[in-house]
Amino acid sequence: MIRVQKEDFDVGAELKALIERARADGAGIGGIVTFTGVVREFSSEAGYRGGPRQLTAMTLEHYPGMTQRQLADIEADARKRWPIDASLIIHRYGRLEPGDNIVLVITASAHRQAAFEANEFLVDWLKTKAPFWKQECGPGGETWVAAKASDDQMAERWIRKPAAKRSAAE
Amino acid sequence: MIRVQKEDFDVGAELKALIERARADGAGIGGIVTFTGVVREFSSEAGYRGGPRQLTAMTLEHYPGMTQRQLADIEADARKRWPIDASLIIHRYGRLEPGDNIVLVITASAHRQAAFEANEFLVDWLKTKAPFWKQECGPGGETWVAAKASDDQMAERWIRKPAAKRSAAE
Amino acid sequence: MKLVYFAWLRERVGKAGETLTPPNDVTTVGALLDWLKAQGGGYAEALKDLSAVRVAVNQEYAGPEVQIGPNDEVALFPPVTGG
Amino acid sequence: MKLVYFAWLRERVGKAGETLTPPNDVTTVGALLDWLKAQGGGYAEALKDLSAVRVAVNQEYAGPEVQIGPNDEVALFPPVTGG
Repeated sequence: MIRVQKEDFDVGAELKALIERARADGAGIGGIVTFTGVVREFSSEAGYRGGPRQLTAMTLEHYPGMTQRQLADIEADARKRWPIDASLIIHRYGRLEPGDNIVLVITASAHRQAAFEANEFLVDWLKTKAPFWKQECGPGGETWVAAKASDDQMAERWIRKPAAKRSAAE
Repeated sequence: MIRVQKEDFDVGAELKALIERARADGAGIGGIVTFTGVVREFSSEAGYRGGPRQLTAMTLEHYPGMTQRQLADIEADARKRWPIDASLIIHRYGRLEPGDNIVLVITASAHRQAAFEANEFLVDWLKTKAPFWKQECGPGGETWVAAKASDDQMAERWIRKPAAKRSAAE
Repeated sequence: MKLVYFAWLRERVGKAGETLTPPNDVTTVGALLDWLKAQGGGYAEALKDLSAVRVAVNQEYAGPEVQIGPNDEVALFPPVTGG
Repeated sequence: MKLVYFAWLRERVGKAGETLTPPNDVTTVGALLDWLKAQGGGYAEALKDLSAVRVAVNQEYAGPEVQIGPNDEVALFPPVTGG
């Protein structure tokens, strides 16, 4: 299930609903992995004097139709690769403040390793494929966040060796 | 922070409190990984006719003093290995029913990879080192769950190559 | 052809989207980018460094070789930074 | 010496714990297990397969070579299955 929304989400309530859905489907889930991304206090880019730059807010722009499509594709791909019984991706857009929720990824499986790997996979792909752009707002004005090479490397792990990682699952 | 308790826990409330604690400490957390373990519907052991065995309940026995000590040691170890800004382990004991929460592990970091790895590390060690024993209760009576060799293998990953995995972090 | 722009590409072009009719020989993503850049002004500014430009055709990522036509929606944007 | 038992080891021994005074030459975990097993009954049943027995001395995992004395708390239990 995917949702792209301006509103905040309640992790506890989402988790509870997902577990109930999975149990109603007769899935034998044992482990649920949740990733919550929140707005940081400090910019990932250095400030004008090289130190961390305190943020006052962040604006997330996205490409509505494509976002839905990309998230649905990524989720379907994860469920083909791992024995996932239930999953949820929520990504917010609009104006957010430090500490606010940005993204939620939940994966549930009978096998904890599958839940962990599918979750990491989804988060890596969200960072590199989902059409969202962060603009940070701090004392020096507004700055578009630059994409990180490390995020590309993380996402590439799954291209190179999905099968090897998967075979380590219990 | 660790807690061993009979009572249920509220994942959303725990997550919220942990994020607030971390922010009050001035930590620049960006990613929070949560693992929730719940009681399965079916036994991990095959039933008398080889099929899955429906569970009616499960009882978790533990060794009180040692549990606290082991959990505190494991948490301290994870925080030495990864740049974790906040963490929480809650493990329940007593009688539980299918779908009930058993264990909660939360790890928060500025770096999502650290949060994911530390969380997996903690869950693997809980499964192989924390002195808890599960007794399943189903149609065929009560059965002590046997330890799984796959859990030992998962825990051993962290002995063999903690540094290699860590260097892949962003 | 419908064009849409996002993030700093939108700011540099100076609009969120527009409908354009490129010349008949502009049949690929690569040719479209070259033609747009040649329009100068905000386009030239936005497309100065093509390594920082990503393209989607009808909401799917597309490389320079992908064919495009009058009914397509072509989006130009910087590398994504969500998640 | 305080002994405590958990899970099926507790059930086979038939009690959750007890205070015992082993002979003076029982100074290690390994010697204690051998001595207990030789007591027969529930002990022999519980300790039949030592590969399925884990030991903690004063709440720390301990191998057969670990020294023990009259003031120690020694726990015997099966491989753990929490998490």
